[in-house]
Order: sequence, then C-alpha cells, then structure tokens
Amino acid sequence: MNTDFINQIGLNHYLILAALLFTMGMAGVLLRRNVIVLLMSIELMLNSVNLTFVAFSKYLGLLDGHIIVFFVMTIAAAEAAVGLALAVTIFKRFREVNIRFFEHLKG
Amino acid sequence: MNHSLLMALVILSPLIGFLINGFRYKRHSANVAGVIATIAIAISFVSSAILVTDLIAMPEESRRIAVKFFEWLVIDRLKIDAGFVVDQISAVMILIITGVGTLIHMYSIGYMHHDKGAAKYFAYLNLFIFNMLLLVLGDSLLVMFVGWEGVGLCSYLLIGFWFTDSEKAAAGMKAFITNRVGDAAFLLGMFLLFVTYGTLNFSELNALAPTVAESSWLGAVTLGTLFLFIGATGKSAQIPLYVWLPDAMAGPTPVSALIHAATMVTAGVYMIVRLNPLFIMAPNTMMVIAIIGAATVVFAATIGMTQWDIKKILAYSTVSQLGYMFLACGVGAFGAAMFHLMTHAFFKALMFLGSGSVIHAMHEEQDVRKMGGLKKYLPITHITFFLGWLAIIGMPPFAGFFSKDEILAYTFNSPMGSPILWAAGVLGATLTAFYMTRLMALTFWGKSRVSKDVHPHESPALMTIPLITLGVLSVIGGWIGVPHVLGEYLGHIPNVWEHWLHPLIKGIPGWQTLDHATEFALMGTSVGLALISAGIAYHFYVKAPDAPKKIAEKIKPIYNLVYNKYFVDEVYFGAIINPLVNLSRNIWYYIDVNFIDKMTYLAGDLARGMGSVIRSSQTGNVQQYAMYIGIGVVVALSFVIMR
Amino acid sequence: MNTVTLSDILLISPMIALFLTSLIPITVKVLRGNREQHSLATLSQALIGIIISLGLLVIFGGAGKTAFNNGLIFDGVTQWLGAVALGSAAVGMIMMYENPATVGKQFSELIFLAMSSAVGMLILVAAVDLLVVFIGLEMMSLPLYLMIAMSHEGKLSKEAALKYFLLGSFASAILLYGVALIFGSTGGTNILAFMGDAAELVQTSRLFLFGITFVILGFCFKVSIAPFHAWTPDVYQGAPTPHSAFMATAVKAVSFAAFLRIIATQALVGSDHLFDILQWLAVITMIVGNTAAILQNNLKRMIAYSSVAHSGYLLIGVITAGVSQNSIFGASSVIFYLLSYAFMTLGAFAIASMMERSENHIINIDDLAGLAKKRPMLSLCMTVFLLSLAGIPPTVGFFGKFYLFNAAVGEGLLWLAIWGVVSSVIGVYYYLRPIVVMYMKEGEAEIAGHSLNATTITAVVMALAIVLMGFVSGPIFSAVEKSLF
Amino acid sequence: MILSSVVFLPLLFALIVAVWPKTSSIRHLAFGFSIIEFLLSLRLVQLFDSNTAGLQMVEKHLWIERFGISYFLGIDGISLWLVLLTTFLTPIIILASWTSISERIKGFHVSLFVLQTAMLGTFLAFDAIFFYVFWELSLVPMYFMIGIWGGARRIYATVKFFIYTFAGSVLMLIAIIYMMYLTQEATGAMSANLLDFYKLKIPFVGGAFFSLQTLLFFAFALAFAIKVPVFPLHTWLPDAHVEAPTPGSVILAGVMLKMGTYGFMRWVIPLFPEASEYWAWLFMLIGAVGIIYGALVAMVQPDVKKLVAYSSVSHMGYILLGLFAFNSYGMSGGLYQMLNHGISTGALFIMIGMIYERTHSREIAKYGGLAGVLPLFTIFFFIVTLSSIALPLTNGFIGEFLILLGTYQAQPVFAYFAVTGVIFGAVYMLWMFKRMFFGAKGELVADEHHPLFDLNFREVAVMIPLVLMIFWMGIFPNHFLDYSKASIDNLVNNRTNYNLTIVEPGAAEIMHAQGEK
Repeated sequence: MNTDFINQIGLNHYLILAALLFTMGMAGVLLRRNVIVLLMSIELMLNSVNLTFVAFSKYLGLLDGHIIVFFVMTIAAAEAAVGLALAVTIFKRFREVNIRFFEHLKG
Repeated sequence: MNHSLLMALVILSPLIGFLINGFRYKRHSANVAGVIATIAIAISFVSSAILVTDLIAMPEESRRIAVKFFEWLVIDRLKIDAGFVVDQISAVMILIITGVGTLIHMYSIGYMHHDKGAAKYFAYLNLFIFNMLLLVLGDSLLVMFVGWEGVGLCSYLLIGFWFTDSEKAAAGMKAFITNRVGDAAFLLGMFLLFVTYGTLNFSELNALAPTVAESSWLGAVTLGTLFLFIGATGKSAQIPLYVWLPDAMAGPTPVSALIHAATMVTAGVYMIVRLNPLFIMAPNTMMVIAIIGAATVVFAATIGMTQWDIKKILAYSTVSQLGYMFLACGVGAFGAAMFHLMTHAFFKALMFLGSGSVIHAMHEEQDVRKMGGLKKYLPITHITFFLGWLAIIGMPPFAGFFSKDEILAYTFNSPMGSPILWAAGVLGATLTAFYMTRLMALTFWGKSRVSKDVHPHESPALMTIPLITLGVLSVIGGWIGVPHVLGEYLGHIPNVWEHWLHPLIKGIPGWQTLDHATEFALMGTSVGLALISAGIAYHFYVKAPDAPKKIAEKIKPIYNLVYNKYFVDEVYFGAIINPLVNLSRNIWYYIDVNFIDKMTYLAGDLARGMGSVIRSSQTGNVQQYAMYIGIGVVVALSFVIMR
Repeated sequence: MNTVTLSDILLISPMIALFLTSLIPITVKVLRGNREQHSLATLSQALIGIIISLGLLVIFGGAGKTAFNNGLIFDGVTQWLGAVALGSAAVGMIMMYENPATVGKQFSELIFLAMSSAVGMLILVAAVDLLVVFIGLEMMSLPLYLMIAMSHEGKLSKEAALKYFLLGSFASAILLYGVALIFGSTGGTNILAFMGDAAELVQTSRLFLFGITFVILGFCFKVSIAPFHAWTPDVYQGAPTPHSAFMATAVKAVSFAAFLRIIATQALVGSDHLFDILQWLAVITMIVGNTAAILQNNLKRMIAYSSVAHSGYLLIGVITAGVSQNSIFGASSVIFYLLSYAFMTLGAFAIASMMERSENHIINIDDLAGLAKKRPMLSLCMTVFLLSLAGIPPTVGFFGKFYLFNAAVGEGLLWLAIWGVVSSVIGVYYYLRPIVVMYMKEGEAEIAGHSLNATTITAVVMALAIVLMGFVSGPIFSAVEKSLF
Repeated sequence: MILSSVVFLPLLFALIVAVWPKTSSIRHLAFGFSIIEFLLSLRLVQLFDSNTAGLQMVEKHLWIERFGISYFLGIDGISLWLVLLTTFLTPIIILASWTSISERIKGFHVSLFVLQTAMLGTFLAFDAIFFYVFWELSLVPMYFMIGIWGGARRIYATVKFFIYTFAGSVLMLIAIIYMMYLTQEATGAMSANLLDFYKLKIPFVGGAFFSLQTLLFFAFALAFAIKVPVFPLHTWLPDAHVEAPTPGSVILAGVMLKMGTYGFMRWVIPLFPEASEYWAWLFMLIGAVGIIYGALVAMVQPDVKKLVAYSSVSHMGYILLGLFAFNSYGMSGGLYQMLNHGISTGALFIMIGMIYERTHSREIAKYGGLAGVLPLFTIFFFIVTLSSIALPLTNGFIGEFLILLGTYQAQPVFAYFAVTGVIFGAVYMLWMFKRMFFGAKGELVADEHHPLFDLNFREVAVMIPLVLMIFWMGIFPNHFLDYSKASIDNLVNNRTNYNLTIVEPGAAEIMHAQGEK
C-alpha cells in the first residue's frame, strides 16, 4: 500500500479542511433549526479551530499548539455543558427546541 | 437770562406739562388739564419770545444762540450733541409753534370740554409741542429726526385719540406707517450725508456743501437730498405719501389745526430750508421737489373741489398749500417757502379752528351738505373764517396774498423754475379760490340745510379768542414780507422777512430780478383768476345750487375719479399692502412652516427612518443575527484582502 | 522554562481573592443543607470579596509587570478597567439584591456566578496572550449565560440566555479561529511577541492579516459593534436588569481592554483596509445605535441601543490608539470613557431596576411618567445619567466624549469626530425622552420597595460622582494617562 | 474673586432654594437672592475701568492641565453689559412669575438660578472649553423651564429647542478641539485659552470653502447662528417662545439669544478675521433677509406671542448686520441692540404673560379695545412697543440707528434693504397694537363674567425698571456706550491681529489687599 500520499498532504490541505469544517459549522449555525444541532455546529467550528492549531503546531514544530488544543477542548466542553443545560431548561419550559420559536425579543 | 435756562424752559416746559397730565391720565376734567397744558406752552412761548428778542438784539452776522446740554451719542466720528440752536429760521418756527400752540391749547379747553380723556389729550398735545420744538431747534439732523419721529408718534396718538372707533385708530396707524416710509428714506439720507461729510450737524453740513452744483443723479448730495426729500413728502404730505393726511382728520379738530395744518406738516419744508445750501447744489433734487410740489398743488386742489366733509376739504387744501411751499423750495425760493409756511400756519389754523367751532356747534356734524346759512348762528366764527378765506384765496392785502404771490413770482422767474410750474401754481390758486368759496358758501351762506333737531350756537369765549387772534394774524401776517415792487409803490415798506432770513438763505445761482411790469402782471393774473373762480363758485353754491350737480352729471367719469380721490388709496391697497400681506402669509406658510420646518423634520424623519430599517432588521431570529456576523466577517475579510 | 514565582502569585492575588470569596456563599449554602442564607449576608460576603480584590489590584497591579510567562500583564489598563469591572460587579450585585427577578431563590448561586464572571473579567483584562484572552473571555461569558437563564422571569430571560449563548459561542469560535491563524503565522499567541512587528506582519503575512481581522471582529462582537451588535438589545432587554447593567459596563470595559491590547500591536498602521473598515464600523455603529434607540419604547432596550452607540464612540478611541504614535492618549481616552460610561449606565439601569415591581414587569419609557413628582431625587439622578449619556456638560459624559474626540482630532481622524458629534445629536433626541416623560407628563410612576434602599443610595452616589467627576475629569484623565506609561 | 462670585453665587442660591423647606417663602427668598446678585453685578460696573480694552478682574487657574484648559474668567466692555442685563432681568423675572408659576415653584427657581450661572459663565468665560461647558449647560434648565411650565405643545417645543441648539454647537466643539491642536502646533503646549486662540494665525484661502479658516469659521458661526437665530435656522424660536412660560420667554429672548450674537463678537470675528471679512456678505445678507422676513412673518401671526417671537428674528437680524459691518457704529449698535432687545422684548413677553394670566388667550383676534379697559397696561405696552419699533429717545432707536449707519458705511446695499425693516417693524407692531388695544371691545375684553383688572402694584413694579431702562438707554446712550467703547474700538481696529491684554487689578484693589495683610 502506498502511503506516500500522506506525506504529500501539506499544511494547506489541513488548513483548507479546517476552513471547510469551520464553514460547515458556520453554515450549520446559520441554517439548522434545532437548538441541539446548533450547539453541535458550534462544536464543529471549535474543532476545526483545533485542527488548525494542531496542523500549525505540527508544521511549525512547536508544541504550543497541542497544548492550546487541550485548553480549547476544555472550554468547549464547558461551553457544551452550559449550552446543553440551557437547552434542557428551555425544553422543559417551552417544550420547544426549534430556534425559530425564540423570537419574542426583537425590534 | 441765561440762554441755556431759557432753552431748557422752551423745550422742557411742554415735556413737564406732558408728564403732569400723563400721570393724571385717569382724570376727566378738561379745565384743569387744559390749564396746566396751556400754561406749559405759554411758558414755552414766553421763553421763546425772550430768546428771539435776544436774538434780534444780536449783531446781524452772528445771530445764533446755540446751547449744548450734553453729548448724546458719541461713537467714532459720529458726535451728536443734545444741542439746540435758535437762529433766524428756528426763531420763526418756535414762535409759530408755541404761539399758535398756545392759542390752540386754549381753544382745546373749550373744545374738549366734554371729553373724558381730556388729560390724556392735553398730555399728547404737550408732548407734541415738545417734539416739534426738538425738531426745529435741533442742531443736527439726528436731533431733528428725534423730533421728526416724535411728532409722528403724537400725530398717531392724537389721530387715534378716539381709539374705540376702529377706523380712527386705523387712520392713526396709517399716518404713522406712511410717515415711517418717509422716515426710512430720511434715515438713508442721513447715512449718505454722514458717510460723505462725516457730520450730521446742520451748520457743518451747510458749510461743507459743495460750491459747484452737482449734475449727476447719483452724486452724494443729490441722492442724499432726494432721500431727505422723500422723508419730507411723508411728513409734509406730498405726492406720493400724502394719503395719510386726509384720514388724519379723524382726530379732534384742534389737533388738525395744530399738527396737520400749522406745524408738523411743515416740518419737511423747514428741513429743506434748514439745509438749503445743500439742496441748492443739487439741481436735480430741486427739480424733483418743484415738480412734486406743483403736482401736489393741483392734484390736491382738484380733490378738494369735490369733497363734502368740511375737514377733508381743509385737509386737501393743506396738502395743496404745502405743495406751494415745496414748489417754492424747488425753485430756490426758500425764504418764500418759509413765508408761506408762516402765513399758512395762521390762516389754516384759523380755518381748522373755525371748522371745529362749526362742528362743535353742529354736534359733531362734518358734512357740509347738512350745513348752510350758519352765518347768523355763528357770527364770530363766520367773520374769522371769512378772513381766513380771503387770506387763502390770495386777496391783497391778506397774508396769503403776499406769500403765495412771492412763490409764484419766484417760480416764474427763477432759473430753476419755469412758466409751466408757474401755470400750475396759478391753476392751483384758481382752484383753491373755487373750493374755498364753495366751502364758505355751503357752510355759512345760502339757505340753511341744518336738520331740525340741531340748534347751532356760537362757541364760548375760550374758543373764539384764539379765532379772533388768528384772524387778525391772517390779515396782518403778510405785511412783514411785502414784495419790493409793492413796497416801493406804497412808500418804502421794507421786506423785513427777506432781510431777516437773508444770512441763512443761499441765493439762487443765476437769479435776475424781475421787471416791475411783469411782476404786476403776474400778480394781477393770479388775483384776477382767483376772483373769477371765487365768483363762479359763489354763483354755483349760493345763487344756483342745482348747477354743480348738473355739471357733475355731465362729466360723470371725471367727477367720480376726482370724487374718489383718484383711487389712490385703493391702488396702494391693491398694489402694495394686500400683496404684501398675502406674501407674508405665504412665506410664513410655505417657507417657514412647510419648508424650513419640514426640512428639520426631514432630518428627524431620516433618523427615524433609518432607525425603523434597523429595527426591522432586528427580527429576533438568532440565525439572522448570526448571519449578520457572518456577512460582516466575510465583507471585512474580502475588503481587507484587497490590498 | 519559567516556574511560578511569588511575584506571579501576588500579581494574580486579586483573582485568587475573588475566586475564594466567590466560594463562600455557595459553600455556606451547602453547609446549611442547601438552605439560602440571608441574601444580605450573601451580598456582603461578595462585596467584601470585591473590595479585597480591588485593594489587591490597586496594591500589586499597575506597574506593568507581567506574570506567568507573559500571559498576564498588570498595567494601567488592567488596573483601571479591572476596577471598573469590579465596581460594576459590585453595583450589579447590589441591584441583584433588590431586583425581584434575581433576589431570593438561588441567590447564592447567582452571586457565585457573578463573581466567577468577574474573575474571568480580571483575567481578560490582564491577558496579553491570545489564548489567555480566550480563556478569560469564556470564563467571563459562561457564568453570564447561566445568570441570565437563572432569572425568575420565565420567558424572555431564557430566550435572551439562549441567544446570548449561541451568538457568543459563535463569535468565540470566530475569534479562536483568528487566534489559530495568528498562531500559524507567528508561531505564538502572545501579543507582546509581535507587538512591534504587527504593522509589518499584516503586510507580509496574509495569514496574520486574516487572523488579526478575525480576532478584531470577534471583539467587535463582544463590545457590540454593528453589525455584530444584534444580540445586545435582545439580551439586555431579556436579562434581569442588574445583569444588563453588569454586562453593559463590566463586559464592555474588559472587552475593550482586550481590544485595546490587540489594537496596540499597531496592526492598523500596516493595513489601511483594516483601518478603513474599523472606521466604517465605528460610523455604522454610532448611527445604528442612535437611530434604532430613537424608536424604542422599552427603557432597557433603549439603553441597550445607546450602549451600542457608545461602543461606536469608544471604537473611535480604540482606532486612535491603534494608529497613533502616541497611542496612550487614545487608550486613556477609551479608559476614561469606559469609566464614566460605567457610572451613567449603571445608574440608568439602577433606576430601571428599581421600577420593576415583579420579575415579569416590563418597564416602558412611558411608565416613568410622573416620577418627578413622586421621587424627585431619583428623577434628578436619572436626568443626570441621561444628560451624561447624551454628553451634556458639565457631566462627566461630556468630558469623556471630549477626550475621545480630542484624541481622534489629534490623530487627524477629524471625520470620525464629526460623525461622533453628529450622531450624538441624534442621541440627545432619545435621551431627552425619558426626561420629558418623567418631568413633563402626568402619570403614576411608582418605585418598588423602600424609598431608601441600597439601589437608591447607589444611584444617588453615581449621580453625584458623575457631576463631581465632571469637575475633576482633568486629574483623573491625567492619572489614567500616567498609569499607562 | 468677584467674577467667580458673580458667576457661581446663583448656583449656591439654587442649592439653598433646593433644600429650603418652606415652599411658601421660596419666592421671597429667590427674589432676595436675585437682588443680591444684581447688586453684586453693579459692583462690577464700579470696578470696571472703561479706558482700557483689556481684560479685567481676571481669574485664571489651570483646570485641566493636560489640555491647557483653564478656569478663566474675565470681563471687558463687550461682556459687561450683557452680564448686567442678565442680573437685571432675573429679579424682574422672579417678580413677573410671582403668580403665573404656581406649580413646582422650587424647581422653577432652581432652574432659573442654574440658568443664570450658565448665562453669566458664557459671557465671562475666556477659555474655550470652560465657555463651552456653560454654553451647553444653559440648555438644560431652559429645557426644563419650557418643558415643565410651558404651554400645550411644550414638549414638542422644548425638544426642538434643545436639539436645534445642541446640533448647532457640536461642530463648534470639534472646531475648538482643532484649535487647541493649532495652539499646540504654534506654541508647543496645548491650550484652550481664548487669548492663545487669538494669537493663532490660521491660514485663509479666499475662494476655497474647504480651507482651514473657513471651515472653522463656519463651525463656530453655525453654533452661534442657530442660537441667535438667523433667518433660515430660526424655526425653533417661535415654537419655543410660544410654548415657554413667561419667564422662560423673557430669559430666552432677553439673554439666551444674546449668547449667539455675543459669540459672534467674542469668538467668530476676532478668531477668524479674514474668513469673517470674506463671508461678511453672507451674514449681512441673512441678517438683512432676516430683518425683512421676520417682520413680514410677524405681521401675519394670529398669536401675539408668536408675533413677538418673529419680531425677535427681525431684531436679531439687525444685530448680525451691525456686527458684520466691522465698524464702530455697527458693532456698538449691535451690542446696544442686544441690550435693547433684551429689555424691550423681555418686557413685551412679560406683558403678554400678564394679559395671558387674565384671559388665558394670546389670540390677537379675540382682543380689542383693551386701551379703554386697562389704561395702565396700555401705557406700558405702548412704551415698550415704541422701544421695539425704535422710536427715538427709546433705547431701540440708538441701536438701530447705529447698526444701519454702520451697515451703510460698510455695504450700502444691505442698508437699503434693512431700512425697510424700520417700516415693517412699525407695521406689525402697530397693527397688532391696533387690533388688541383699539377698536371695539373684543370677545375676551367684553366678557362680563371675567372683568379684567388693570395692573396691580407688583406688576407695575415689574414694569417700572424696564421702562426706566428704555428711556435711560434712549436718552443717555453714552452712559452705556462709554464702557464698551474701548473694547469695540479694539475689536474694530485690530481685527486681523486681535488680542486682549490682561489688565492687572486696579490700584484700589491692590491697596485693599495690602490693607488686609
């Protein structure tokens, strides 16, 4: 099995992938209706950032990026916890997870 | 006595009288108020007389009493003192003002006897005298202007004295505003002269007057004097600003006598005479003055022929007579103008007071069609009025003859005059004789048309004494200015008047004395024509009362035109006043309310509009908000990358 | 590598103190078997913590020392804006103590969260490493989401929390992406590392340019610069009033602190486009905030929009600091403005908070009608706050604007200053409205609670401070400026 | 210290009134205070040295060192009478509002005193920012005065007033800041000191609008022009006047409008001499247009207060015309007219307030024949009317005459237009007077259920000082002009390199100071 292609994957590929993931996450936030899915999309965005960090870290030969990723993951976890807690509260209160339902504050 | 003190007495005693009566404004008694006011003026008159005596005692070349009380307004080059001068011209004026004024105040006590506002009336009258004295005594144009506006104010107050009548109040307002038009021009004239000569002081101005006549229309002297003359047309009721004077008859009759015949309306003439060295160097202005004067003479006289209101007739007559004075000024005969000013003050004040006596007797009736044959009820009034009549139609040796004739002679002969102007003057004299005779006839002669419930009676002595005094003056007033040609014939009677004024009056350039024959011929012509005209009028209104009506029928369009005063008021209203009011309404409505305000609202609306756009973008949808963020990021990135 | 030294510990002692005291109320509650202690006790514990923290911040901070391997810096910005944040937190908590939507059940938890958020703020305000910035940001924001959701009011607060959370996380992700790009281009995340080179880097490295743009836009979200402002009115309206006050002042202050640090790299000097775009954002923000505020009926929403507008003014100062050779002036003007802004906004929200009689009570501007007759003192205070917000002298609001615009003019950003004053004219229009309603309309406005409660006292103190600071704004400003050297 | 006391004493009074416990005695208290203030300001006249154009009684302390902003009070011939006008009108206003302001008396007097401080500060401050603070501060109490004690549309009017004037002045703030930087460039140290501003030589390019001096000039001029207000920017004024309560209108017309014209004299003309000269035609034009426009629009107003408000536009047009004539006559006239307008228009508003208290209407058409019913009122009203139409021997004449003379000397063409204002002024005032006071009794006057009473003692006491001033200023103008002569000559003659020297306190004061030691 030829694994050379792996070596040919450069920084740019990772970055583009990460950018794509970021955009997908963004699109998810913009387009999906379910609050939970929105949360997941945000996680996707954060993870794409993680990917960017790791890729840079690897190609710059620095360890910092990897450490940063741990920080980010921790924060993402905290964020997810808060987000899910919110989602649960809201669901309990309104029986609704469609984001379009929450349009009382406007104008 | 000290001149300053005397001057202060002359000027301030009417003011004090005004203040006393002013603070008593609620009192009704005409006697007390009248006596206070009359005494105030009498003091002024006596002081004036002493001043003038002092003046006469002075050597001829330095006849001038100047008093400066304080510096009034001093800014940069502008130095105006509260300074007053008695010289040959103002001496005459103050004597007329305080003298005739005293008589009229006295007369007013009787006339206003029943009026509840008497205190106010006398206060105004005193204030008027005060302002008139400021006007004539002031040593600079600005001080004169103070009096000039002040007399306008008093005229306003007195015309609208019976203010509950809206029309009378309107007449007062009309007088003031018309005068203001003139005053605005007066101001401009002052500015122009000040900017040119750097002073407003009369003696300095006269000294600085150019020695060569100015031919340009836009030269400082010409323009300045023209503006001043426009001011004079307002105050002295000349075309085109005469319109207020007939309406001014709404005031009490003594007021008409004092203000609108004897004194205030002559202020314009006085001002021109004051500045004669300046005016004479502006031949263009002089021409305009002469033409306006002559036109006014004829114009007003024709209207006078058709009026039925006794005071209106006299008012138009005043306008016409003032025209003579301006005609005189215009041809350079300033002395003659002053002379006529004086004689006119006597006989016209007399006639107004006489008419007041008639109106008083007729219980406020002013329509001559409802009079007639009053001779027997009002003997004194009739006699004095008769003297006035003789004076105004120019019968020798009554006062009017001398002054009017001098004017006509000058008009004919002066290099600035012309036979056409003379002809206009003579025509005016003829017409004057006609309508004055008509007035006499309709009022005093012929059959009585007085309604049954009116019982005319002669006025009290308080009113008749001034009449008699003025009557005498109307007879003898002219004798101080006997023309040389007559004086020589009658035994070397000197022309005191001319001699007296001589130092202050600039000679007419290119003047040549008229030969005697021509002068007699001119005299004869005007007197003769006046006699014929008076005779016709006598025939029409006494012998054949139906004739005038028939003639009027025959020339109906012309008659109506004249009867309606050539529709001048209507034209003024239609062409100036109403359009102006409409314009104002429109600019208020369209510019202020609907444009400027709307523009500011527009700014507000713009902000609100943007606000509502932004609000509508704030839908409450989180994803939309996220979209804004996304778009913002994308736009920013793409902009940033374009480097 | 460096180890943790005593100096580091001393420097971060304010955070530690705050964190430790934040635990007290909640620990007490646990020990009491999940029973609330008296809320006054909770409040006083919190206030004591804040005071200690503030004291430590004043004592140890401010010398420009860095801690934790250049991760945190303690300079004038830290000190002043940290103090603003702590002060706002204190005032916010006093308001929470008396607001029906926050007091009572779960008050200890609420205070704990608020203080945690304050800890995050202190971190953010001191952070010079982008990663620490991010951590501080999240530490600050996450408790806030919860605090809002914890409101006793059932509907709008939940919606507000959700919106805030979603958009906040979204923006954090964008910011973090920018951090990643900067890391990629420079090999580090420390701002101090590329302090001098940013101007060059933005020209040479597109990656860096992207990264810094992302970061800046991420902060634009936090400080509600249009068009990233959309959350602000919704959240401020939906959140309990004390929280809105807290967010509008503390969050804004510390976010601007971080913003200033980013901008101090002088990236703007290198990229004209970035410079342009920020200027436009400032203009747009001022216009959006001010015009949208005109049409609001809800008092809190109006103040929210006004807060957007004020961010626009502040951005002018930030830009000035970013392009200036003498960036301290611009930065000082921003700090001074934030300081004064904190007073007036806290005051205005305090009045709004006092008006709320129950947790579901919505305060419209018209509800203020007649307040002047019932509560002249409070109306006067409100008037002072609003006039100060509008920038009418001699209130401190005027001097704040004056220094900002002065800095802008000094840098040749005349047109921004002109936009600033012109939009402040629009601002006057809506700031006058509550005054009109209070003084010139008849009504039955009523204040909940005692006439002399903690919030009232706070409001009066704020009003006095605003007027007094107007007179001594010069020395304060100089102090701010001096502390930045 | 005297200037500081003059400026800030009212503020202290405001505080005392604010905490005064008894509502019933507030009016007496406030009246007493305002008299004290007036007497104190009379002391200024006594101390004032009229021979110098310099700045006197200077108090200067650095306030905001960082920007060279100082607490800088001073007085010269231009400020002196405006200060006196302010302190003179205040007791009159308090007396005039004795019965018309019946609600929130405390708030009213507090506003009044704060306003007084703001106005006095505006006239006496010689530091740009210090000045600006007072300038803007003056809006606030006025805003309350109109908004709380005003008429039916008071809120609309007061907001319009506030925003209009605020909008005008913000650009001035930017210009001030810019000039502070110019001083920094010129001297190395930033300064907001007006005297330092005077020393600046700001480059001027004739034809270009977007040149430095021109832009700064317009930034300042706009602020002052709105305050004055000049013709196209005047629409806030009629609304504000009509809706304001009597004392508000009096202050507004009497003093606040003067802040605008004062600004032209103190700031615009000496700071930007070339631009002022270059654009003089524009300001003379809007001045002249304003005179005619204001008069014409005043003529057709159905509401007497609005009529007077528009007459203000007309009168303020004169002032502008005079100032931009750039000669002693015009400037002195302009300054004099400021005082005249303050007194006569103030008096008119007071009297309209008096009649409004009696009938609760300002509609001219409903009046008529007042002269027969209220003779005393009529006399006072008439005197004030005369002053307003500039009859000689009243104060109005001196101002108008000097202005028109100055204008004629500078630009005759504008004088030709402006002089029509003399006519129109008489038209609208007298027409109004005729409709209200003459003729048959109008519906309000004839109303048997509400018989009208003539002025009472208090009201006469209000009017007497005003009327005395009208005549005093008309008959002895030099008493007043002498004090401002040196300052105005300095302004006229040294416009292009204008500066004020600070005159050390007079010998008397030094001796006094030594005596204390």
